Amino acid sequence: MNFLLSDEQLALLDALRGLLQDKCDPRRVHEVFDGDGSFDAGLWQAICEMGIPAIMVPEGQGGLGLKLIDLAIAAELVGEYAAPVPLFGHCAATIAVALCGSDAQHARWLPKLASGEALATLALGEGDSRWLPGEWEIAGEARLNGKKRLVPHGLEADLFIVGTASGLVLVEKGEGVAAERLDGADRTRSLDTVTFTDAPAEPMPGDEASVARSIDAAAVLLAADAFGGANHCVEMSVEYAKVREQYGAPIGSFQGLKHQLSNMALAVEPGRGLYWYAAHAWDDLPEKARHAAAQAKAHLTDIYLQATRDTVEAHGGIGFTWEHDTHIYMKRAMLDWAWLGQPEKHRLRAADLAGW
Amino acid sequence: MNFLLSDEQLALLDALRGLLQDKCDPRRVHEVFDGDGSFDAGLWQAICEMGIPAIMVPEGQGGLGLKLIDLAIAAELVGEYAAPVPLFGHCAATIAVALCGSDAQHARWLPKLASGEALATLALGEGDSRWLPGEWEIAGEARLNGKKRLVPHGLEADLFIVGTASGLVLVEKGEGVAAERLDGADRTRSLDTVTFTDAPAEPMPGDEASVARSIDAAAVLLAADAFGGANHCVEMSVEYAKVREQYGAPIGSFQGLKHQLSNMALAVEPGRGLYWYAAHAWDDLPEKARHAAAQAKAHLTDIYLQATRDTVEAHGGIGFTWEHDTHIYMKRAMLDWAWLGQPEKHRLRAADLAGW
Amino acid sequence: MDLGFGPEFDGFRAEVKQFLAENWPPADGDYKSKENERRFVLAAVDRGYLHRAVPKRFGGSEQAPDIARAEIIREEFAKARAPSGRILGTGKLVVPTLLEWGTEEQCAEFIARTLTGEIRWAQGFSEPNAGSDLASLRTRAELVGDEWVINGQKIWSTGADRATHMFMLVRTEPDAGKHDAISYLLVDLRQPGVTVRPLQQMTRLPEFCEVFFDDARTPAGNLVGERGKGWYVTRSTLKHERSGIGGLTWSLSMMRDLVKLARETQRNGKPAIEDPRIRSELAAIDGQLMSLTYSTYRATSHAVHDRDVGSFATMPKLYMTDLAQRIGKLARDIVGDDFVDMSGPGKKWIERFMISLSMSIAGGTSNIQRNLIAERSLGLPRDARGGTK
Amino acid sequence: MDLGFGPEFDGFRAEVKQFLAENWPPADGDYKSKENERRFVLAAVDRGYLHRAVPKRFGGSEQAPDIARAEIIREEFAKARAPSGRILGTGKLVVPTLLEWGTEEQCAEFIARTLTGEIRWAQGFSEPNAGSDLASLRTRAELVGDEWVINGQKIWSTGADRATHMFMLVRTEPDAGKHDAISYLLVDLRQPGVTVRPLQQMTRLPEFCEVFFDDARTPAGNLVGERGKGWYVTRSTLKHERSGIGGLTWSLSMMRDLVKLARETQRNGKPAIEDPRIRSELAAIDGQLMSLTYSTYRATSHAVHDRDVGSFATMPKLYMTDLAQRIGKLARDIVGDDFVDMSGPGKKWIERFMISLSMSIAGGTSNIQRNLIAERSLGLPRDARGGTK
Repeated sequence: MNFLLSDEQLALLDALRGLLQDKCDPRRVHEVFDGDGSFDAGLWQAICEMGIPAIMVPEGQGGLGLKLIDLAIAAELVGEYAAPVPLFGHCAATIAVALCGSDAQHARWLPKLASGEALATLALGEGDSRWLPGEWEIAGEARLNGKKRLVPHGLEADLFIVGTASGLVLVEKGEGVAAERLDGADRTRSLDTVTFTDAPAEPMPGDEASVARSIDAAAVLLAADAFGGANHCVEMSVEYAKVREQYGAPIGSFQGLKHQLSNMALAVEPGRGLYWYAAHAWDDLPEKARHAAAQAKAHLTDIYLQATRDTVEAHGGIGFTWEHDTHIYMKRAMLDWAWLGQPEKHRLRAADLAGW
Repeated sequence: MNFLLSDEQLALLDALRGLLQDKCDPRRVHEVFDGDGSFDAGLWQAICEMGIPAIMVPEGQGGLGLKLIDLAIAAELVGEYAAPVPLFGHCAATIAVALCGSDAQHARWLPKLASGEALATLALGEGDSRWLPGEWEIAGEARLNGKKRLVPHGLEADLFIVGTASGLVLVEKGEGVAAERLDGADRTRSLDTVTFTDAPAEPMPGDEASVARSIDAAAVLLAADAFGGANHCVEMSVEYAKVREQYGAPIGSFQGLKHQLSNMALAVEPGRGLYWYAAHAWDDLPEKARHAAAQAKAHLTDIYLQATRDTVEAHGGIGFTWEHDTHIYMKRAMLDWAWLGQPEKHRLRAADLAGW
Repeated sequence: MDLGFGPEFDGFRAEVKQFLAENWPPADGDYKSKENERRFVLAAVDRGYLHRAVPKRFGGSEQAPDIARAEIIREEFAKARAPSGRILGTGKLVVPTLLEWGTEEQCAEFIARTLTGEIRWAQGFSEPNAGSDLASLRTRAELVGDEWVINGQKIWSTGADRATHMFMLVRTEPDAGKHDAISYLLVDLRQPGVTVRPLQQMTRLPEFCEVFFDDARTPAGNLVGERGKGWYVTRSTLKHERSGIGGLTWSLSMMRDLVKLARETQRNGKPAIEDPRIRSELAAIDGQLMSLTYSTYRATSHAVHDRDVGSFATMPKLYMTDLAQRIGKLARDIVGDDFVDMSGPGKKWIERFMISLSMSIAGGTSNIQRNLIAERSLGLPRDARGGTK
Repeated sequence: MDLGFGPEFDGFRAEVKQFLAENWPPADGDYKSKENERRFVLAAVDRGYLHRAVPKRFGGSEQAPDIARAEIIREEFAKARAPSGRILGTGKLVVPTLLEWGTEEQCAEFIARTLTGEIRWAQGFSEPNAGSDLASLRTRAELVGDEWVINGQKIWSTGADRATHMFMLVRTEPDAGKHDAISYLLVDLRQPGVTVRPLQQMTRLPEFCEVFFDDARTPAGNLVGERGKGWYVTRSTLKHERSGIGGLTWSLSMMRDLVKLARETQRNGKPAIEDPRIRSELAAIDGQLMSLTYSTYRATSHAVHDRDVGSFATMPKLYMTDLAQRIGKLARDIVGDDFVDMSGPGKKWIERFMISLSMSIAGGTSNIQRNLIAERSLGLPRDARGGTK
């Protein structure tokens, strides 16, 4: 038993952290946040050049052939830096292509998705929080009609992996595809309502299990992002408590705040083991994977949103301003919380999967 | 608008507090708690002589003809002192006789219940938390058969007011009535399982509304007891924090504990207004009474149990011993919490009553 | 105990209704006209219905405290959607402070014009390095001739961009101990030495401001209370800031909105309010709100009858903060997917979810409130380092 | 990352199974015989399966750290319901403390007999006036000839009525500063100068004891670490007290019981586990428990590979306390009416509801734990008054 990162994994994290420190400091995140709602194309290109979207693409298709745990720890870092890039939607969609696509679909798309030449996204959500296989009502195989909600970067995407009543289908941007940008809370990861009108669609042959597995991977990636963000909120609050003085002493020396910060760290830090486990289970313990993914999504995204609330309190007035970083993390936490359905939904699902 | 106690009410409280200070100090409560499971007969007699059980009995029947608010503030004090007397069951049953009894039943019982010469109790609970009118399955009018759970002082009671499928009935102790004492957590208010076997029963003519109103009064009395106990727990914890020293200072000067004590007081104190209102609504605002009673029972008994938990933490090891007062309050809180159904049940009922 | 009003008040209620029938809506039907509002408020003051605690000579109606009548007025005015004479922003804190500490001249100069809305106030307590710790204020004022000359910076000054005046704390006695160094000044913001910079909130709404003072001036006579005793004057302002009634009305209206949201939102094909978890939490919040409501009634009755309010006195603000945060979270759970969409029906609730957090910061952070409860209501010893001040 | 064991461990697992098949249940079928248990444990130590961290010369099996093998042993022993060699009570804290600080003689004298259960330990840290504040200990020991003479009183000494020995903190240097005044002694409790008085818990179970020392004696050689340096020795004991594995097993078994309770209890005519509120809270607790489980695995892996465990190191105890309280409350909600009846099926859960509270007291209160997390893991400044020590 060996529950730690390998030297290769640590090296990957070092390289990605170096890149993010360089190109994604808080000033830059605020610039993009206050911008036109699109992502940071330069940063995204650099991340693609580093091979992050290639991590889970098979080696034969231009990828690195690595595991979900490798991608998840990268997603944690992206969450830590609140990086305004389409990593989540793109990688989740890429995994779906790899798992559910035909050979022809693999050959056509995976190399471009691995390199970042094409941008993919997942179009899952419908109406009354219908996010999961079996809940999708939108139908059509060769021609798709209907509307999907909260699609990450739908405006910019070249490829949509769409959940339908008969499974996943693949739709290219263009004819019959219209994306309308929401005024999303999280301006580091824009969302669109995407309307398909007789859009040409290709069914993907993946079976139910592969579709479910694609969704599980997305859940783990959200959990990883949530952990990264939440952990950063703890660190930010602790640092502030060390330097901010009131009544002649750092506010972190007052037991009231000190205990709040301890409680916050206590809520967040143990979540690391859970999301690692969920990624590892997805990679290597297939019979445990679904349950662990549901638990990781529910637990981590709940904790993240609470951590951002605690961060506002720990900072006082400054933490409530638009100029401060806190609200950016809170809004990312909102997305992680809501996307794929709220924690409650995944807890009830986890209970079913536990056989309770 | 006038939401305060009258001089008469304050005088009643003063007198009752004097009595309890005299005859019901913590040492005495522990003695009874560690005793044979019966109540403190001397104290009960003194409380009866003071006229507490007579408060809501009509003047024509040997009572004082006062209101539920008058009885509830007395119940608060009894809760504060954790007095080991059968006040709750007796008074709740007395109210049921007054509201639902026939003239003959009034004449026969009310004078004796007002003076304390006879002891009454309420037999409501059945099986799977069936406490309320409409939930009772036990049946029979002239002869009663079946089992009631968690009956306060069933062994000592002379008169049982029993909830049945066809309304309340009145059963005297004796033939066909067998009470078996539980090893109850709360040894200040013993509970029995009472089995009726062809027990002679007299139907009470009160209509559904009167039955419901009797139950509401019981709920308010539990809430008042809960407030008294919870408030005492706050005071006990605060006093301890002032005198107990660690690291060379009273522990109450450490912000960690200080804020816990503030949170505890903040949870408890505003409940006073709620239980007053519930009693007042029962007396004078009939259309609001049921909802307020359900809310008071749910809110106050939940808060009480939590307050006793916080009291253990505030006292450290000593608060976890049998010798300390805390556990007596915790066990009273358990009874207030469970009797008539747990808070959740009453919250859902309150939601129905609010027309949601 | 009597929460109803009883027949003795029926006549009064009829009078109020009659007054409203005659005065609102205005003759020309223009609800939104400021002039109509002004005229209505003056008439209501004249009848003793508004600004009841303020003496007549300062523009109030100088009525004896009577919570029953006050409540009837509130109810009937609300039913008629008539102007309530409410002072916007932090001005409502100035009036009782001036009544307690101000000179006759100060009251005369400022109160009436505050009631009519001619003067709009901003609060100038916090500074970048002095949040809850007022002892470390750096903004200073020097008496030069018959004017105070002010230099420094204030922050978190709600609505200062729309205000005409500021009540502020400044360091006037550089050499004095911390309780004797600060004074309470009234300052006209409409002068060259004052620069106001709005700070955007996380909700995107502008609300807070920074205010910079660079040789700004105010007459010597605008000092409230004694020189160096601003500390004590402030305590009365803070007391009013923490008092509950306004917040209660706000909490009740949040709750009504929340119930409406739960009724109207579909969850798994049914109204969310039928989901037992939502339903039970809604009732739990209602139980907390009822506790606040009737404890506020109780406190008001006690205050009016000169009885000790007890430990509840320090609690409304923190209780309401908890309540607002609980409401915010339940609304989030009901709103669900829309909780990321500022263009959708969830927008209002996303904002409230965030605003509920600002409550734990504004007017003394929640930790300061906890110290206050511990020290003032529970009598726990002061912290060796700081405390509530 | 590899949480599975992989084929390279299949052989080891087969070996363990084989050993168990041969040794447990015992030949005479008497599971409960102490002698059978003793013999089994000795055989298991001999094979390297139990007491793996303890050197052979002190009765252990002296194996290199290997969490995979340790886990396989734990799993297979549990399946076979074989004795785990677990040291009862607080004795498990003494062994690592002696290994770190004890002399060769002390280890030889005490460890092996502790492993066999011949010596049973009680902890003697707290005193009536010194709970978390060990600096104010009053129990003193004087070196008279070649013996320490001990006078004073200890409290909250779990199981002292069943113990043979106590490891305790005593004041030996009355004039030294607070970090140099206390020594760590091992004392045989079976002597006339020692009186043990059990204190009943609120659960009615005896568990805590008071222990009075009246000229009690222990050989000079029973001083662990340097004279006056008991403080530092204690820190290592406390570290072991707070470490997670034992608690994790306990938490997992509580959770299994809770799920069973929720399945078997009827609520409104259906199993409680089908009530969405119960079901969702059960899953939330499970999420917390999974976090604890895999963070404990992670910490163990890191420790074994000499990597920094990070901030989780200080957290297991408080996390488990929260978890136990959450479990206690949910169990209460499921148990419902039976939550007042110590003669009914709720008894076990009423006791656990209460015991979950004692967790926030035992081994350093939760507030001390919070200080510990804040100062050691987060690097926040020490409190001016006290702190974790």
